[in-house]
Amino acid sequence: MKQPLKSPLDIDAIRADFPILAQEVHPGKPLVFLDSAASSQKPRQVIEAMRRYYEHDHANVHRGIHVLSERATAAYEGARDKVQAFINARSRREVIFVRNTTEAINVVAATWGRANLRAGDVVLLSEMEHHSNLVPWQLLAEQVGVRLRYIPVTGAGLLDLDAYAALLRDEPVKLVSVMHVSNVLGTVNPIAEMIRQAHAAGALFLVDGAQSVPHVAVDVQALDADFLAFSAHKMAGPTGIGVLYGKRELLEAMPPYMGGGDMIRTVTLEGSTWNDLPYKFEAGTPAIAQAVGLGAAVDYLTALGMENILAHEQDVVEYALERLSEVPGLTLYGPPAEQRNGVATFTLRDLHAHDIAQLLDAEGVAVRAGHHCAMPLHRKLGVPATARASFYVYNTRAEVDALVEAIYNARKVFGLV
Amino acid sequence: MKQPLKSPLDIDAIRADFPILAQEVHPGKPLVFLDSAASSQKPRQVIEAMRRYYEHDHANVHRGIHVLSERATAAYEGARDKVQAFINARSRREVIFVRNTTEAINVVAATWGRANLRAGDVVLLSEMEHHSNLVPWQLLAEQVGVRLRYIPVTGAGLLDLDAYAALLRDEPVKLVSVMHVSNVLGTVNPIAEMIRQAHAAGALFLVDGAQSVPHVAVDVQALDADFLAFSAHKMAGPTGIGVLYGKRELLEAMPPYMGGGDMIRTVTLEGSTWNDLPYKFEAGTPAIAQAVGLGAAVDYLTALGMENILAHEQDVVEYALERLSEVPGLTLYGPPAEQRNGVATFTLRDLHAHDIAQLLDAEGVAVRAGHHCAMPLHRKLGVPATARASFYVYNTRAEVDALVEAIYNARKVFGLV
Amino acid sequence: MDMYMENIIDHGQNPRNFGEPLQPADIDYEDENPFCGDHLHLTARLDEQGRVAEVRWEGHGCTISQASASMLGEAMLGKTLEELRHFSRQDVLDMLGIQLSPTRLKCALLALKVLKAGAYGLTDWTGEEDEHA
Amino acid sequence: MDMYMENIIDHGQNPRNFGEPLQPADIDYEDENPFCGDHLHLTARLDEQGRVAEVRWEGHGCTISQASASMLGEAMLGKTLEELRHFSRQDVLDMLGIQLSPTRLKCALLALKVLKAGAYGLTDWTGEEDEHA
Ligand SMILES: Cc1ncc(COP(=O)(O)O)c(C=O)c1O
Ligand SMILES: Cc1ncc(COP(=O)(O)O)c(C=O)c1O
Repeated sequence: MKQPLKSPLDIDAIRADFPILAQEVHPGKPLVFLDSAASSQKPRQVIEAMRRYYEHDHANVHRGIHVLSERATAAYEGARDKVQAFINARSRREVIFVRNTTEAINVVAATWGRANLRAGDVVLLSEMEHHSNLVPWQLLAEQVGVRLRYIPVTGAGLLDLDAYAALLRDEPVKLVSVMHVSNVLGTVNPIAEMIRQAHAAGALFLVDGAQSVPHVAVDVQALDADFLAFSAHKMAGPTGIGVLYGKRELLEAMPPYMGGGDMIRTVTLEGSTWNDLPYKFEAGTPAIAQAVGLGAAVDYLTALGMENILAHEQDVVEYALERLSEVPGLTLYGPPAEQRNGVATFTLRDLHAHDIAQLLDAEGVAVRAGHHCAMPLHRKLGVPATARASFYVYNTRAEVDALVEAIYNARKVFGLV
Repeated sequence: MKQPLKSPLDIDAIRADFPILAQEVHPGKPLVFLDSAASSQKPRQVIEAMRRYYEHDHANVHRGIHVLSERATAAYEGARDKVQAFINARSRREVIFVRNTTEAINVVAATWGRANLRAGDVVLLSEMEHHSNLVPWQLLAEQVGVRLRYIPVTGAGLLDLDAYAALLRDEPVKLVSVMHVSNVLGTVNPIAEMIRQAHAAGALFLVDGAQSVPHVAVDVQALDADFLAFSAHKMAGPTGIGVLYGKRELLEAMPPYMGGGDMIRTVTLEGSTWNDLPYKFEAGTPAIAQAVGLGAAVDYLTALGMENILAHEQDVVEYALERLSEVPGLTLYGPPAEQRNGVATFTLRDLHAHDIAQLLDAEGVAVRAGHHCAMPLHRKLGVPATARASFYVYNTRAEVDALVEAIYNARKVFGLV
Repeated sequence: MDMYMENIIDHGQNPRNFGEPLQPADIDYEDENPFCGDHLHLTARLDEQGRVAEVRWEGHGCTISQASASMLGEAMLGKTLEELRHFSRQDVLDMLGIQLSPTRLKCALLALKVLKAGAYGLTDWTGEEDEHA
Repeated sequence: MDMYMENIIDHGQNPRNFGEPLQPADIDYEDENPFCGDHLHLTARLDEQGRVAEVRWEGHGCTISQASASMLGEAMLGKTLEELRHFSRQDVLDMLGIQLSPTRLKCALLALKVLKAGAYGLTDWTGEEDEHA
């Protein structure tokens, strides 16, 4: 068994920042929360920032002249600056607030897609994608006749890069839209290299960063990503807000998504003109308090240091893979620890994943079970459902031990001893 | 001067529920917040409900088996039940959570509209509409060739109902989309009667309830509304969530809006099928905490009683109209108090509305100035911008006095004495 | 853990009337729980008195959904169509004999939902209305 | 209230060089502030030495935006195109002589934005980047 990394993070202090962690979910069963890939918990710094906003500064943004509206606007736009710095966007105008990763991808499909893609054009996805990066393109395929191609997943849980190169070579691909980190396999895809190849082939690249932005430093300029989508609720931030990053030239040339207040420049009964970026894509009253919360989450993660977060998580995940692989009858999915991040997904003999999750819950251990919004990947894996333990900066090796113990208990209930 | 109504509401106690109100925005200038039509303030009951949710119950909804996910799902879906009861929808499946009124209208335009409207079909709007109920239809007109017609606004600030009848008669109207209450004029449109006429003419009716649902009891079954759109942030709830109500048969027949997690039934690489209502229209991780906040806001308003809220606001607005009409050089827009709700919009000689708002702010009085997202209406009124004082249940006659005093002061600064 | 009582695990691991769908069948319907992916295909044949003579179902899902299908399938035998239509959510819960959270209730009720749809037309069954997804 | 100092009100109420656009003009651009609807149309003619000989602007907006246009218009007279391009946001704020919140800054800078676009091409001016809407 490996020794814990010497992490500069004080995990006990970090855990104390997350009020939800200190509870028993059943009598005598303290919460062991291993479901952060679905949605992370929030530190009090984030919860407090939103409370403070509502108690001191709230008003509608942008059009108000009074003090509260000035403060609300500064808070909302200040959050945009923080996100810009966090992902190293060139301009704050490239940061568009949306509801979640799903909306970010839908915006690109519906606006860039409809404006730039014609029947027969190819959009390249992968077999490991989340439904949120499949269905928007399927809708577009139906509406526009775009053809979807899929980068295969190898038996080792990696993208087949030879097939990727061939797909880029064989057909005129207009856009590649692929996840940075898999929410099921944990696979860290070599996104920088893939972007380079896509650009060389004349294709744009959308990075689904839902599972990477919370865990590793993502630099859109270094990656040269054309679009990046992510959700605040998976990165210690609130529900109800996410980000679409896009290169300015691309966003400028795209038609708007929704119509309404704030996104217009002028409106007459005969027609309208659009506001500048990012407002062109932010119709109606935005999620102001949630932007404030996201800004606070960015501050929180930045203060911890993304490298430190990653190092700590890697340690816990490695330990989890090690311990889980000892459990008789347990099958682990995905690549080895070096090529993965954040999650450990498994099945136990022919037990249904829901039964596993239910029995773990009885021991206070929260994992997710099901298809994790990746039905096609599960079809490929040959199982309808898997159980997934996922980790964030507040998780510990001791919690991995609790997980493993609970799994042994589940085996017993089902007579697998 | 009229005497205050004997209101069953204890406004001092209500004000104490809103932490933001107890502050000085400039030294010696207590906040007089008269900008609730843009976005209302939130009682601590709402702020606390969200804090409690994050500190005790948060996890992603719907697919989780562990206790936190069960609790989060119950909280999220419980909020849907509350909204269902609040607007008296027949089924909880008719309540779809969106970001705001703007998104609700865009969803109808993009899904119902694209599925049911053909080039040449008529959508009937009005000249007093908010941009959020204009631009989505203009986008649709461009994409589909739908023709937009506008119910004129009379000099008295009312919809021209004779013209409405004629428009319904002369052309085959497929949909009427009109605001219940005007955010500029305060006009309460006779929406029940208008819906009856639209249905008789074979048209569906979308009610923009952004300014009515926060202030008056809206019963979708009594109105027989086909669609209703509103925002939580204007009704004591959080930013980042709103509601689209639609009749079940209509929603069932509509194609989905966005693609992604939660809205699907099955996904394969070849195509997908859709989940049941309301989930078909809720792609991706929803605004869970915000739904909880909206539920708490509904509880709060219900406990006060919508009739009581309306009665109190009517009293304050009537008083405001009375006092404002005494100010020399002040022009009031909109119908008499009996036909209006919630707002008092005005200009002062040829002073620009922004200057008025700025000078009022210096006295602690927060009003909004501009076109209030209703440029076409302002063109009709013949002014580029107006100043608007808007009222909610926490406002008082004393605050009206402060407003009027601040207006006299503004007159002085500009030498209008 | 109460949810996994012996009889539930037994029905889950040894489902009764499990196998290839009957063809032809008087009742034939399949559906899934969209949130978890559990799938159920239920078929049944009636005898000349209009009573269920044979039941056959297949599907995949958690122990709760499989055990419910197994138990409900057994209970269907000998019943008339009219009697099948009167099966209630409480009947299913009574067969299982356990308490269920709203999410797991969906698992337990999938079999009933499929039965109702097959025997009645789903839209007439409003039992789903009062639960949360 | 400091924002409404006498000279600002004076320029706002008696705007200099206000009127019908010059035609033809060497500089001719119009724009608005999308959030508040303030509108400005600025035209100017250069003399043979390439210096601004005549300025004419019209528009509507708050006192701040009108006073800024009036003051900036005065300051333009006699300047070369190159000098116009060097006008900065600080120059405008100095002319006004007041502190402004981010929202009102937009009002003050509309005239400068229009001038830059007319004299230079808007996209080359990144001064807008560092302020909030
Ligand atoms: C009548 C009306 N409709 C629509 C809206 C748009 O609401 P939101 O900005 O919350 O989408 C508003 C609010 O500004 C409004 O007053
Ligand atoms: C890889 C990936 N993409 C997209 C999503 C969708 O995120 P959201 O539900 O926040 O839109 C998720 C989260 O479930 C994810 O893991």
